[in-house]
Amino acid sequence: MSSAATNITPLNITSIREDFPILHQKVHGKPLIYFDNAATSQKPQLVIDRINQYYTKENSNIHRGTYYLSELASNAYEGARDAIQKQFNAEKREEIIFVRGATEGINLVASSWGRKNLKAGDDVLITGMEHHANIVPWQQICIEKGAKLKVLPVDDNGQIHIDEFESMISEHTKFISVVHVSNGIGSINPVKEMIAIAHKHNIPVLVDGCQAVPHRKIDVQDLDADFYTFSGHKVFGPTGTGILYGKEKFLEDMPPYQMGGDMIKFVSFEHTTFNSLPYKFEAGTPHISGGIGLATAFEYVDSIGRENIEAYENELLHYADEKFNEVDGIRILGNTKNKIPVFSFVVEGTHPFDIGTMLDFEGVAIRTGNHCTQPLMERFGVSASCRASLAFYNTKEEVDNFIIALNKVIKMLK
Amino acid sequence: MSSAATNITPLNITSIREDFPILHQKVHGKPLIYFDNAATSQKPQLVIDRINQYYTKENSNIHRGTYYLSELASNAYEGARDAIQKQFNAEKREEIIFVRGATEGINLVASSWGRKNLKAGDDVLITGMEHHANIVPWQQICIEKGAKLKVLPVDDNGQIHIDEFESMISEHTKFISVVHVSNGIGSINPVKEMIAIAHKHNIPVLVDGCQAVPHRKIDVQDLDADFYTFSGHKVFGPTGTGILYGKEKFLEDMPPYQMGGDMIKFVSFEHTTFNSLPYKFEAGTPHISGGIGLATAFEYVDSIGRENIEAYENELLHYADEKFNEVDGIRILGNTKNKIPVFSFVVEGTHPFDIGTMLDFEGVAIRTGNHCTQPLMERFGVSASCRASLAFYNTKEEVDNFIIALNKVIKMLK
Amino acid sequence: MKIGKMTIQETEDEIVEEFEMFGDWSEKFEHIIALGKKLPSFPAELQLEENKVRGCQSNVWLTTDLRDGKIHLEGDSDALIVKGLVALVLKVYSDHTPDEIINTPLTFIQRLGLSASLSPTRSNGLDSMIKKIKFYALAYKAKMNS
Amino acid sequence: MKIGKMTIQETEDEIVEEFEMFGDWSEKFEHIIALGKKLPSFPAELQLEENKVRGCQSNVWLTTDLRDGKIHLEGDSDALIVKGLVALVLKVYSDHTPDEIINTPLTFIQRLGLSASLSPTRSNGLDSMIKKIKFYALAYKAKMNS
Ligand SMILES: Cc1ncc(COP(=O)(O)O)c(C=O)c1O
Ligand SMILES: Cc1ncc(COP(=O)(O)O)c(C=O)c1O
Repeated sequence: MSSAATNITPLNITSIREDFPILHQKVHGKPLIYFDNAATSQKPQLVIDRINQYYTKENSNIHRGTYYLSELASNAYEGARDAIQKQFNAEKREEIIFVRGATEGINLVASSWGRKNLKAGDDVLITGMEHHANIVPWQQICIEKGAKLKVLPVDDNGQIHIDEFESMISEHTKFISVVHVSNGIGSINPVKEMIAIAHKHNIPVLVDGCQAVPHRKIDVQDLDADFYTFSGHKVFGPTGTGILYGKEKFLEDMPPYQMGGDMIKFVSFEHTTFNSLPYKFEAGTPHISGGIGLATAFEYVDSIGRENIEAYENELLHYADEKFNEVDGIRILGNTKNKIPVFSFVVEGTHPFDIGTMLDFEGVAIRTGNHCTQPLMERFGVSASCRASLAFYNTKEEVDNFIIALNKVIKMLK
Repeated sequence: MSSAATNITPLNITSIREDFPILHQKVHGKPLIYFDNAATSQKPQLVIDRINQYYTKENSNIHRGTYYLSELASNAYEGARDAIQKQFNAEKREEIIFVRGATEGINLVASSWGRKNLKAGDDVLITGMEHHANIVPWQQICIEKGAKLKVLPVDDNGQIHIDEFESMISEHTKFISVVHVSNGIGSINPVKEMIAIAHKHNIPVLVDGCQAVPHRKIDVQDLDADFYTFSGHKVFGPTGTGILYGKEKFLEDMPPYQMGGDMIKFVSFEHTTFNSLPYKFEAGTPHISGGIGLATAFEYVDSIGRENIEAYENELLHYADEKFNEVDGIRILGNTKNKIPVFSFVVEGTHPFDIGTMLDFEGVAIRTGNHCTQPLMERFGVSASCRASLAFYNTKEEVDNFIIALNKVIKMLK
Repeated sequence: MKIGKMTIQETEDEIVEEFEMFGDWSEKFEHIIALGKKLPSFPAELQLEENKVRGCQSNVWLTTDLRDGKIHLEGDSDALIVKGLVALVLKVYSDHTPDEIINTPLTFIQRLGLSASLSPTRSNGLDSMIKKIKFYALAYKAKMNS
Repeated sequence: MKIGKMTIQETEDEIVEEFEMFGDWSEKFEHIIALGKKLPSFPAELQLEENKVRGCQSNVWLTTDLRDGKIHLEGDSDALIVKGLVALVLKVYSDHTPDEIINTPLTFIQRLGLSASLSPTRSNGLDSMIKKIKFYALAYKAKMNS
């Protein structure tokens, strides 16, 4: 996940912003400053057009159709799978499972792998900065199986430590599930090193890549992740989409998750033979337009260039970091160099809800609350924070205007 | 589900067809005849526009946002829930759960209700005309729990018999799951009577309404269904959408299905408190544009008028029925008066795949195969059939042209 | 200002009128914040779980008691804007009979012109607080009638 | 027609040329159907589960054996169009060495101009049949080399 210093083309942000129709609106009379990208990203016209084209020219149920439209739709949907396989450098197309989002991806693994493999006395290891979606499925399957959920601590800077990680692994550890990049504070975790250590002990690892995929090119074979999941809506794709990557050997060994059409080879009332991968895990009519639109989102990102995006976002990160730190009474949660442009903060003597509510009237969209990471917030001694999360279509000018608005709001609250 | 003889306005099909952009294309040089509506329906421009508007003007993550866009999106999504509650006359909005489709709806109930309530020696009762999605989830949970799957027979006309149904109920029967309208042969089942009988024995009933909802207005309170589910893509809505209706008392009593954001009230690593209905069953970021688009689809259907659609479809049914029966060597599976315009047929001496493949070159889209109802096909002694399924945007002229094409193809194959 | 106890409806109208004087959103919020600051905070011994109305974004505390057939309300919040709105809710609803509270829905928040930002989906605890007041009103009414 | 055994590539080219003579889709299908009708059906005793290549839409049967270092193929299908295509696959691949089969991908189906209607996603068993032939070719090759 390091940027190649060479071949970086500076982004033409003005032209990029033209690709996102939603950005050009006024909110309460002020130009919209959309800083809630970690919650969901905006969609480029290319993706919107692709969805439109699907419904206008190609819509039909996929697989097993004997007619032209079904052929179009099937090829587009399965072509999207191929494109995503390539995007993530998965070894096989069978390893790419379409899901509703990361939440479903994790639930699928916790339920299907967990119910088959976990037993009393086992441990599942997660970190202290997980999203609820990577806590509760494991917690519940552990309760069901009598296993234990172990939590790798987060330090005051918002980092985990690899030596501490290694020391927490024991012969009881059966599965490890970690977030690649924290949605709460933006820290990038050393998942490649963690996976290498886990594999020394033969423990499979799932990586929750929700906040990594919008900011970095991911190579699942390079990471050697056993499972990798993310949500499409956070990476400029349609709502209701996501991917679970899983190594074939694990997916082959897991029982199906949901049952229904497409994941079945042969049914009688007594017995069912399940279909092969990836269909075994894709029961029912899928979100066809969504899968196709998700591949288009990656096409769009590639057209801008992953390295270019990373370079620009780093510039934005450092610029914003400086500006944020100048705000009177601000405390930024997490303080690591290796992060994405996500700023979680509290301001002395104010409540995040008040700040968020009033910033709205300045056209600013940020998130306030616990960001579905209650334990992480508690770790930092707060019950809620303000979170500004930036994407490559955001600008330094927006950062400046945000800071002006924030200072105005703080002044009113004091 | 009877048509009100009064107040029927004849449909202006030419103008209705204008609402569906996909219908105006040529396939292999011939005007498209889309007769695969039971697999998936086409989308009116209104729905496509609504999705477009969402992504262009409103997109943001819902619930808990403190800003304008999130407010727009939340109101649109929750407003869609309200509209769907009204559409189905559910008592409470909490009883409307957004799912990916009927397959997920049934899996949710089989997994969440079934895992909690079924035990060795219990029976689950289904019919012989179920879609795989309403067989396999029950079959698998029965295997897990040591319960038995019982199957109500289908007669030669493709009907089930209410007396036989009643006689199959015993003190072992714990759950009944039945299809409202068969996707394989179009028969409409007497679910209201069945539910009344089941309730005499205190047995909850799930109705798979996939093929009913596109053709009839459904009143869940009138049916007294305990669960009712359908897929949005079959009722002119977006892909990846569906609804599970459940009576509050059942939903309250069931454990959550997937775990993650939005379905949680409070999380620590030791313990989680779940959110109230409907959110308890909606983990993770939902398919926001889909839910909104689905409500728009119902708006569109209402604008044409349910009674008008039903009257026109019945006319189409009788017209087509006559024409189909004139085809030499044809055998139509199922022969009940009370049906939707779905024709499942085989032609003596030909294979359905051959017919489907060649009809494509005449611009005709039909489905061939087992329609995810292998046991039903077996019941009729075939492994596959051709299925032509019509919607209110289809015309008598299309039926005529279909029959010409079919006769041409049959002649070539003989 | 009118002398004597106003009806719920009258208090609401008065508040809305007051807010109409303000120019932009920041003046309105400044007023709400000022109201929040003026409202005495709950003493620590009353900040109990049982008095808490948990919101997703902020918390509200509420106590009720019956004085001479009227419901007396006290409230607080950890968020200042919410606290200001709590002050207004108390001004409108406190010291009215259960029947008055049951029969008069609150409309002033919607009418302030800040509605979107203070709607129930923000889950700041305010909506739940109002539901809770109604619930207590019903309970007190039942008790008085029994 | 050329005298003597043609290469896989040559047979494919010949088939494609032949089909180019036909005007519209129905003439092409008429030819495929005729080929299907001409192909002898599998005797009942060979219609075994082990010889079956199950498709979702139609089934294909396939047997292979090695004759003088060449793979001899027999095939059948319950769908007539598929059967006609099976006949063409046999014509192209049968009685070639494992190496020839392994090294020459089939292209003629795509080139017939009916591609969309006969693509792998139709799951008529044809695609699986071709995969199976390649698989046998690899197995025979391994056996011959051992
Ligand atoms: C009767 C019936 N039940 C269930 C399903 C499954 O629906 P989906 O694939 O949209 O989940 C279908 C769709 O084919 C159906 O027709
Ligand atoms: C790190 C992380 N994991 C999981 C999720 C859950 O994603 P979704 O709600 O799209 O399923 C999120 C989204 O907030 C996230 O940021």
